[in-house]
Amino acid sequence: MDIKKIKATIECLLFVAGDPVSLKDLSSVLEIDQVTLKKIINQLKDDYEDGTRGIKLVEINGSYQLCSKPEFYDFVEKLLKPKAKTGLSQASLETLSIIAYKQPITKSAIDLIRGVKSDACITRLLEKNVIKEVGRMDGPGRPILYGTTDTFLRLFGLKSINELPPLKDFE
Amino acid sequence: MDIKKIKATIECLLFVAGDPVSLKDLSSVLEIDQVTLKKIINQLKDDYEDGTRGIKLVEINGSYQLCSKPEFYDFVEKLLKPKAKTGLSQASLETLSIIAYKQPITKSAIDLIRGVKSDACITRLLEKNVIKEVGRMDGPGRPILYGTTDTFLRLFGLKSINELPPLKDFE
Amino acid sequence: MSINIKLEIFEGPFELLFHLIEKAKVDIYDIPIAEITDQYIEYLNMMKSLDIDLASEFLVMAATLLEIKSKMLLPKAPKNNEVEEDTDPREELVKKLLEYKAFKKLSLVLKERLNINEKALCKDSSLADEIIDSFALPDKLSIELLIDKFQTLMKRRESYDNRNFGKIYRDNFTVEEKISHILSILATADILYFDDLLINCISKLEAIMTFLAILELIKRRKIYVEQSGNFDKIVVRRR
Repeated sequence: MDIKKIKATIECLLFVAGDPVSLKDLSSVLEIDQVTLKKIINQLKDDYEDGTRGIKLVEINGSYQLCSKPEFYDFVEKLLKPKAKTGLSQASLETLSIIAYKQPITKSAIDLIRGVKSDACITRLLEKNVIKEVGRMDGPGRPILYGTTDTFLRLFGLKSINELPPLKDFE
Repeated sequence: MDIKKIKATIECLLFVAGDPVSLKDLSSVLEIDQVTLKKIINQLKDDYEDGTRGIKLVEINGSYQLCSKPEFYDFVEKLLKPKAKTGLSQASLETLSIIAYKQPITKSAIDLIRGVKSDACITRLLEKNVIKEVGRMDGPGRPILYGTTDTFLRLFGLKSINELPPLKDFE
Repeated sequence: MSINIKLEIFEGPFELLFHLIEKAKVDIYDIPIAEITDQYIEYLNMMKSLDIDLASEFLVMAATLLEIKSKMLLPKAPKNNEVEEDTDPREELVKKLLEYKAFKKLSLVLKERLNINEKALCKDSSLADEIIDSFALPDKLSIELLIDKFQTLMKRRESYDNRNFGKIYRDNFTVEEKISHILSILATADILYFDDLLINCISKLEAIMTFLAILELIKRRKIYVEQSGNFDKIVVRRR
């Protein structure tokens, strides 16, 4: 694998992971020794310093993570602030609507619909008390089933779950 | 703001948002008219085609989103073991392609084309969120009409439904 | 004549027909209907003898094939009017078969696209959630802030009350009354200062009722309260 492709793969891995990934894990996935890999990562770090990049590579305790450059924070705030009224990101709202319409539903079924992991959203919705565990599905691993709570109904001004508008009204 | 900085800001915004961001929202956050912005985004899209990048910029129904390049999927799988496979059967794909071209369409119209009942396929496609109910047909029984979703566009790498290859080409 | 097909399960009658047509290596526009019909029915019989349930669509197609076969055997009716065109009895079936075939090919193209694009993964958007959290003033926090502020104001009131000792006030304010009072102010004014609302209360009880009304309105999501800086005035707005 040439150095360009290695850099691209690292970017891809860090992007999808979201969380910090250790040098050790990167090294074993890419099958490149840690010393060489570290050199490449340091090069990559410099690449991100280019003025056209909005993200950067940070090192935390021997792990690496992509994060947004702080100088653009004002724009981020401008984009996300209108969404702060519900205190839920678009992703969490999406997850919530899937749960509302398809309850009871497992996490993996939600992941499949959204095409992305929903762990963080589910944790957040549980914290906000708009969803709850409603049981477990029969079958291997007995995965948790989620459903909406009374808080959800109150928050969205619904008397009961049957009052949800039919799905076609969306979009 | 120079073009470099605009590109960096767009990257930053899309990175933070995770979900698709509409051209409209980007335009109002950056205070750049949509026509100019669209040109810059298209340039940025090309920038990502560079061999050192592991992510790319995709357009779905007038919204933009960053996602990982599929060619690095094997590495992602090795690191994170994500559940990405949609697992649609040939029959479901057939049903889906009929819906994609003939939407809005009723179940019985699909059955007629396939020569066989499509109930199970439709249920599965609804579950995977690639199709949705888009309304009801006037007439006896007011049958449900089905159409495709944005998830469909994303999974099949289409900007909009107009990008589907013409059916004529397959006759 | 025996047909030579593996025991395959076909999704529907069209699939079976395609299989037979391909096997016979014939032109789809000129299907030897008698031959194909026989093979089709033979297949159905074989499935039946193996006790395999066949969907009713297979039987409907068998009937259609037999109908076409019989039409083709009939001598052509003399043309007695212009509306009755000399149509091929196979035409309708061929049209359907071709349409189905087009979608079948298309679905293979879609499958390829899916195989590539489902491997393009999006990012977990917890980052956006974290940022949103940082500027969304959660109701819990703002209520603590409000209680704090309320207590400070009440202390100030107490000294004020002492100076007005001896006066008689109306003492029967209710939360509901205060709620409609606040909402009526906000119906015309865009904002309302928390301090002003409390300072203007005549009695401690009225201030408490006003405060409870504010909490209730926050809970009902009718209003929200915000403070731009640490020592700025707390502003009440309609949601």
